Amino acid sequence: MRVNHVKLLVGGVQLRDGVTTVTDILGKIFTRAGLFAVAMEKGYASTIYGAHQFDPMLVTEEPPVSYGDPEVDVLVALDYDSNPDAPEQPNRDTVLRHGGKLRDGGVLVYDSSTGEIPTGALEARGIQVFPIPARRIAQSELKREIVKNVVMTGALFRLLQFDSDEAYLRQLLEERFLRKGREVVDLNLQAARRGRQEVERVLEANGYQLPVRLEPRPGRHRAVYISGNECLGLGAIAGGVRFYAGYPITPASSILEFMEQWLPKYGGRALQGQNERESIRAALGAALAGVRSMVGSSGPGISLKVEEFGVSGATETPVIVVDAQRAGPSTGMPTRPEQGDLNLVIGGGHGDFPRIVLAPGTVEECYTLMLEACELSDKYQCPVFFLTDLNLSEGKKTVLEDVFRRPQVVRHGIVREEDVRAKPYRRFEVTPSGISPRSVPGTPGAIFKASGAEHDEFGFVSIDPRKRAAMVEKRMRKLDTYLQEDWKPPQVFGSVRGNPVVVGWGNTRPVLEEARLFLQRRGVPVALVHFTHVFPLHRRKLEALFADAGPVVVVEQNFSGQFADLLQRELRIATRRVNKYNGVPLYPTEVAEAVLQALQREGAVVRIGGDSQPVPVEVGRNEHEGD
Amino acid sequence: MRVNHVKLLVGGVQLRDGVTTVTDILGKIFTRAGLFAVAMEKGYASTIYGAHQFDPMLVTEEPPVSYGDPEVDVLVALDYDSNPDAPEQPNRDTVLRHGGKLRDGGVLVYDSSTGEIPTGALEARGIQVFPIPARRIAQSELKREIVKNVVMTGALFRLLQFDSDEAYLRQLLEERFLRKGREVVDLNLQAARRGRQEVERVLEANGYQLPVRLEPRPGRHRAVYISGNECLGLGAIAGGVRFYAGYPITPASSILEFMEQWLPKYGGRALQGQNERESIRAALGAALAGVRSMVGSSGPGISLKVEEFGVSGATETPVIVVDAQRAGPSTGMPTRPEQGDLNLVIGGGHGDFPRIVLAPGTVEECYTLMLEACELSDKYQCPVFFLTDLNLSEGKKTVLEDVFRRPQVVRHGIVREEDVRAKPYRRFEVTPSGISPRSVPGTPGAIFKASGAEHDEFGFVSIDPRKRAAMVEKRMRKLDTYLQEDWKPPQVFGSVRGNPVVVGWGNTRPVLEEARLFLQRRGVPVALVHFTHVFPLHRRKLEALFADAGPVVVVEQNFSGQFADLLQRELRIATRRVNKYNGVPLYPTEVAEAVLQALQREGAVVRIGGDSQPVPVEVGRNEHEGD
Amino acid sequence: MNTKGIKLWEENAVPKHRIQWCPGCGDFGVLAALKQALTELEVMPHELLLVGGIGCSGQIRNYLNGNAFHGTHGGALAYGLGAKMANPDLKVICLAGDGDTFAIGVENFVHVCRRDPDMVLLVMNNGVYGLTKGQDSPTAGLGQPDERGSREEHPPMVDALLLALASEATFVAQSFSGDVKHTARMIVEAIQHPGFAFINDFSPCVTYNRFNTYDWFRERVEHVPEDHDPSDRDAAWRLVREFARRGKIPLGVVYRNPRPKRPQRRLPLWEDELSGVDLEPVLATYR
Amino acid sequence: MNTKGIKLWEENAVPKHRIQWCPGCGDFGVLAALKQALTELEVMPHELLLVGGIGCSGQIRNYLNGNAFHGTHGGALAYGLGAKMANPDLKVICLAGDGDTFAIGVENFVHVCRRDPDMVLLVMNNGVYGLTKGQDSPTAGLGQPDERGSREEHPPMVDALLLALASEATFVAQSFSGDVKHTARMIVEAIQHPGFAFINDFSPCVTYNRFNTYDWFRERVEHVPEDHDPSDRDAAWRLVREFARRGKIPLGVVYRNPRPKRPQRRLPLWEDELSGVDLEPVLATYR
Ligand SMILES: Cc1ncc(C[n+]2csc(CCOP(=O)(O)OP(=O)(O)O)c2C)c(N)n1
Ligand SMILES: Cc1ncc(C[n+]2csc(CCOP(=O)(O)OP(=O)(O)O)c2C)c(N)n1
Ligand code: SF4
Ligand code: SF4
Ligand SMILES: [Mg+2]
Ligand SMILES: [Mg+2]
Repeated sequence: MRVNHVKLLVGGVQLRDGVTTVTDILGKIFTRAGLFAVAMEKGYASTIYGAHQFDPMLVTEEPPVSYGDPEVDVLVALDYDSNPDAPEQPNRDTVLRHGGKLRDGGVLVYDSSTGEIPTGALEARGIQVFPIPARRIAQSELKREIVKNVVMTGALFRLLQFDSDEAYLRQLLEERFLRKGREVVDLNLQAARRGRQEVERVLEANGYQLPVRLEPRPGRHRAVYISGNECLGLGAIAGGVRFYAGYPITPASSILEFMEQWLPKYGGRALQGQNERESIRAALGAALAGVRSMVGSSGPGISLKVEEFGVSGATETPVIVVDAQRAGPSTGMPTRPEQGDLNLVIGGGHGDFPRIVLAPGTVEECYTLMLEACELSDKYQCPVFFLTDLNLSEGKKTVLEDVFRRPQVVRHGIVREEDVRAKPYRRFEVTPSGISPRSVPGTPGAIFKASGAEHDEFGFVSIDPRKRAAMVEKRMRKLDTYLQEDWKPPQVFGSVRGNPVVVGWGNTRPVLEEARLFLQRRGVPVALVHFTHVFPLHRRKLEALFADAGPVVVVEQNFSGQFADLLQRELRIATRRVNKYNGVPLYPTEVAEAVLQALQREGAVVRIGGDSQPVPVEVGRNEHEGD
Repeated sequence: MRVNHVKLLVGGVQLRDGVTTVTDILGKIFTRAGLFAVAMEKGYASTIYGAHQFDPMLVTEEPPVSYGDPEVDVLVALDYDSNPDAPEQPNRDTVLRHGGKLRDGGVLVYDSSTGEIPTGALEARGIQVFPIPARRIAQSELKREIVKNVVMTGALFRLLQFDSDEAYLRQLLEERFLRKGREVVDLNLQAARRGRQEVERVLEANGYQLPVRLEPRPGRHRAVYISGNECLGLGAIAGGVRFYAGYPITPASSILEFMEQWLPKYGGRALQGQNERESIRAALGAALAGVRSMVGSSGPGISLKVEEFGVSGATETPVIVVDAQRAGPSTGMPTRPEQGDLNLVIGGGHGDFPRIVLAPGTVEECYTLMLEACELSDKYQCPVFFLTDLNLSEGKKTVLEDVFRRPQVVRHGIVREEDVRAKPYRRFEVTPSGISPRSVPGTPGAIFKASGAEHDEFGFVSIDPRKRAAMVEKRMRKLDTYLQEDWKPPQVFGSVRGNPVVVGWGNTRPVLEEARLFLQRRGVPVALVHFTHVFPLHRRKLEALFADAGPVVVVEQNFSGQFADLLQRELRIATRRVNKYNGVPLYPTEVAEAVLQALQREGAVVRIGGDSQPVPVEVGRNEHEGD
Repeated sequence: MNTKGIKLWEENAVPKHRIQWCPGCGDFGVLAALKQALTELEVMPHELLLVGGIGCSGQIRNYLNGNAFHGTHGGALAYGLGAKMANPDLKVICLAGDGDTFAIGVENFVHVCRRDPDMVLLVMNNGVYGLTKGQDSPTAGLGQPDERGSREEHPPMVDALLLALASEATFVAQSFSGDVKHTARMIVEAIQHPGFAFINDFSPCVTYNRFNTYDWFRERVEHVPEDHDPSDRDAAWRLVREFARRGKIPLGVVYRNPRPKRPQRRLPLWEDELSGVDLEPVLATYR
Repeated sequence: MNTKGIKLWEENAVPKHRIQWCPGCGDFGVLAALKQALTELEVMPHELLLVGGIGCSGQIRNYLNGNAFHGTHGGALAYGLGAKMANPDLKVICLAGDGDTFAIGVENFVHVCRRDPDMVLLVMNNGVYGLTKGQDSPTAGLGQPDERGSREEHPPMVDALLLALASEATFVAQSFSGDVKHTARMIVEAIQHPGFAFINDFSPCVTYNRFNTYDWFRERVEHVPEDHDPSDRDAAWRLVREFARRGKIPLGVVYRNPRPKRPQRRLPLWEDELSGVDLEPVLATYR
């Protein structure tokens, strides 16, 4: 029996079945129990109702490297109905879709209220099947359909041999429902108990031996169960952001919700823009008034803001731009992850202007790197992009609280009344660092004119060729200063010298780390070089790093290899590529295998899940989904 | 005395003095006279009134390589007043600004109505000075201030010993004014004659010997005097574009004006969008209805359209996007040239989608390459970008009419009712070329659903990973097909083998050609490799081309070397760079010198007009200009 | 009801059980009404171009037969405008949400009203951004007290009818998807209107707008009175304002005043129309 | 006139002879009126944030003292909104053209009217895109017959006042820059209005609009009658429509109806306000 290492998957019909209500409870409780829960492979549809939804979760004793491979130990199917007219329809198909991921000897628990599912094929693989009529119990016995998921949760806890005294569950239920009355808590506990009982019944009837177990490790540490977007929101608040604007869009809407809830409590304001441009313009306005400002969106909204990035660059008005990436182009697949916006954020905008691109590798870095983004935007007075992706943004995991250090905020180079008494204030003074003294409007003597049109040191419009050249150089010089003073080299795992090097950036780090470990175990000593400070790149330092490296394989979740292109452009090294762009997250084993393939030949491009034959499709058998 | 090789410069106060009214007359008349006129270095302000404007023009016997260096033989100053309170103010300063460009022994003619300008320093250089009280003559003698420029034109013709029988001028005046009455023509001719007389007077008084002369070469060929934007408009009409939309912006407004005037005469429609996005969306709608569509804008408007490029890519709705580049970022310098939007058009947009970028090298290619753009957009059903710049767009030159061949338009892969009877129509059929059968709505049986959301072959939304991968690959495969079937290699001048190679793209070709000739004359045998098919690049063919090349110097009119970056990314060759970004056009001699400098050391970046010291500026002495 | 006709509209569309609206969503009523209206008018699916907005509502384009397009959020009207200008024979119907049309898409709404292309816009107005999970749309707050407007973050709602009137729309109507028959009637009249026809259809979002429910609407809807003169723009403004004061919601044609139109032709698009055109008239002006 | 005050507004600005408007441009009158109004109200330049649109008009920001910002075409209102939300002590005045505000910028206009931030928008309405050389703006066609509307390419004009009224603006006024004193009066009242104040100022473009000249306006302007109740939105609509019918142009406050406001505070921005804040309340919810 394996202890404290379980991968679960909960599936059901979106909106109706409450998939994430269940996983959120699980994640919270496991975290309280001192375990580590990682639910980063969000499977949901952008339509609101009726599509299939699933949420895998890895639970471990020690912090796991990544969320692991797709195989699961326990599959929980919340779907309760089956429509004989439409066998493929989403509201009964968790088992059909995910049964194949169940490990031999794993556990399937499903809602059997409307009848049992044929599971012979699974049982033949030693899978233990637990049909639980959760909804029927909730409706007929307990008279509250809504508690069906608690029945399932109780069943699941029994299957994991967890919380047998109901202490964790009771605590959570009391926090949530006590204000509605003790009866509500009791009803829920009763539901959980019924779930346990049903499991007992099946266990007895089949003489199953459960394969996995979760043991609490209470009191080891303080931890929260939290998403990437929530962490970056916290980071922004700790980093001094007091104005946030966003127009709703998956998967950035949750940042807006977080900010609307919390910013006012820290004296700030959050604005739901009436469009993508009102958002960033208002943020620029607030930044102009001296307030640290941030906007968040995803691909379509970032594309729409491009013109304003130039305004930020040219008027030297800082703004942090979170791009919670999703699969493009265009509307694409709004609920699927991708790393497809790098070219957009490094190239979007006419003319040359300075910008910095950061991409956190983990939920924790959504906090820590955001602190850096806050300082960088303030110091360099230019757009700072912060690239997450759907899974990192919406995915949740157990995070140790010591991550949340509270920083000293530093306001960079803002002039005060005293500073401008001696000589006339020049907002765009040409300086060796490229950074000019900023002023907060309202400061007597420090009046400025800022313009997206080319200007002189005072901000007055000018097309004098010498002034123009000096201004362009001044602005672009900020990037040299940044590279010298603030750029962070990539993290290196293993030894680069003579070894194949896997390169990654942003949210794929955990998977790449795990893939590296797999390869190491298989006797292939690869190094992993992983970037969070994605643009600009420090050419000299990186040349040194890659000087004696073996073949370089850049693994990215996009079609064209946007970061590989950037590396080639900056370092002129040959890259091989592993790309995945089918909307499914990257997994360690497939990455390891793809890297092995890529190592076989120069210039290799290995497409995970790609290069498929034309896919026959029929109207009506189509897995339809919205925008 | 030099015959048929003269560089002129006409300057004055914008709007008031009619600088381009004069140069337009000159260009037209010289063209009629069988000479070649090139006025591509437009010097104007984006504010409407009061700033300094100038328009250089090279006139030659044979088609010149480029517009040449900034030095001029004849300077024509139309400013008529001088304000002693404001010596630096724009309305008297043509001579101050451009006197330095006059070659020793050259000619200055200026309006002396309000007094004579101190010109001793010029005269010391052998410059012949002709003060002509043009405005006073117009006002007091001829009683029509407006003819002052005709006085100057007459004077200039006399100085060039051109049109002494007034045949060309009379012809033009009759075309323009005869419908207003014979008196108007006569008044104008009278004005021209007065200008001649004034020149005679000065000639006699000073015993000057005129240094240059223009001799007509009538009847050699048929030619027009035309701008790049007009040529590309013609190309679009000849290439089958029947819908054009644009929102006014310098330097793309003139395309809209051209299209509004001419498209309806060819059965088409031109729409002034109420914003940048209405324009491109309407164009996409028209394209969807089967009509070849085009939009035009400049940097700010291109930035604003980015989201729609993805729509074009994802829904496979073709559109030609003209980007008449101007100096950015942001509002930048709206009336100054730059090649700063390459990154934007190759990288703008979230996610990966196919696109093609073309950039004409000459006014002639604005026509010929546009024909190609029309076919490519139709064949590949994706955005095709067409990058000109301010000078190429607004600059005018003599173009031989045999350029304007009338092509056979080919509609690519549009299904008809007959085609879809056999099997159900799949708008997004997965094909080896990546190109799918398009349908025009209204075709019975060929109903389609097109969506920017990921979809199956029928266009129904789908997030099935296999379908997704197949669709991404299908779309991107179009670029492979393009590279194989339609990409054009760069033009090569000279021999690449073992020689230094100058690389350029788009509108700089003439200047680079001339710079190459200079270098050759100085014994430096460089090759020029010039691109019009800028993105994507055919890696294999280019690797072969550059395989035995000497050092590569990429010359661009932008700060960062955007095309050099692209070359590095695709070919991993080391580039040296020559960049100019101060808003002044590139000139052959400075390019030749910068290339020599760049050849001195690996990794060189030579900045023309750049790397200047902080420029001291004072409020009020500022060369102010608008947006 | 013409069921054979209705069947035609179910071909070549995502079948019913694939529709991913929440059970009870107001958009179902619009779908039914749309099919009825198209059947009644004997439109053929291949003549139709349905332009969907981005949102739950915009998905309707795939739930019935006919050519369909779906681009960016807020863009439906402008795509439709271009398609209609290119080919006046197409029947263009834009189908979008209130967020799509009045938030991000207001840049098109105001101007397309003025341009008056002969096409229809039906807005499925539910007071929320449905597809992004229920945030306030610009029409949020219908029937609620106005202290919402006391901060920049929560402005008072856009009244779609007033905005259309101010924007020079020539046909402005309102319907409620709980009344499919009336909605179908409005769609028929909108399609018949020679110019831009705007229908503001209240289509309840049963998931995220628990305030403006079917019952809530049923208690408040009232047909535009018989004696209302829909060709009088000022009367239309008064009517909307007066209903609002009474806490009522007018259903029917509030304003209809077609502008004279010049006939328009499909733009040339076939090879024989485009090849080898004579550039001489243009070149002549540059000689 | 307070010339010492006026002098203050000429410091730290591009001097007069550097102004690059055409001689006689209507924007000169606005500049004079603005200086007068600011002088009268004793505003200090460092308290001021002038947000310029893109156009001839937007250049006014550099022609008088005070902080100024100038970003994208159509964006002035939204930058102003953010700045004002960040610091309620700033006096924010947006100065933009009719093209900037009603063409590309209508996406902000409609919504910022509703949001009602305590700032001023003065539009220098000249019926053309001046800076791009005279194309029709959305307000083109004032006083001209309406057959223009017979094709999509040439829609009838936007009536700025009606659009503002439909968009829930709380202060809507009109002025004519040929009457500097009255324009200054409107600016004073706009600044004093606690909320969003919109002034539609007719500022003739002497170069590109030869129809709506100073004389043309002088013949048509008429002050809003004394008995007009500016707090009545319907009366405001009627007034605008009725003037239009008579071919007249109302000058004065057409609508004024402030909404109750909660007091607002400058957002924290200094190190001591921001450093080491306690995250415990947030973290607690995730345990
Ligand atoms: C540029 C851009 N920003 C944001 C989004 C996200 N988005 C999708 S639908 C939607 C709102 C839909 O609301 P509405 O138009 O009212 O339609 P409903 O879902 O209510 O029918 C938003 C904001 C997007 N697709 N594109
Ligand atoms: C995105 C974008 N598109 C187009 C332009 C070009 N442009 C500059 S000013 C202007 C119109 C100005 O008209 P208006 O706002 O009426 O100002 P006016 O010059 O008449 O005062 C336009 C279209 C631009 N700057 N940015
Ligand atoms: S969320 Fe609302 S609008 Fe969307 S499908 Fe559900 S009920 Fe309809
Ligand atoms: S073009 Fe018109 S708006 Fe612009 S400065 Fe001249 S008169 Fe004024
Ligand atoms: Mg809605
Ligand atoms: Mg204007």
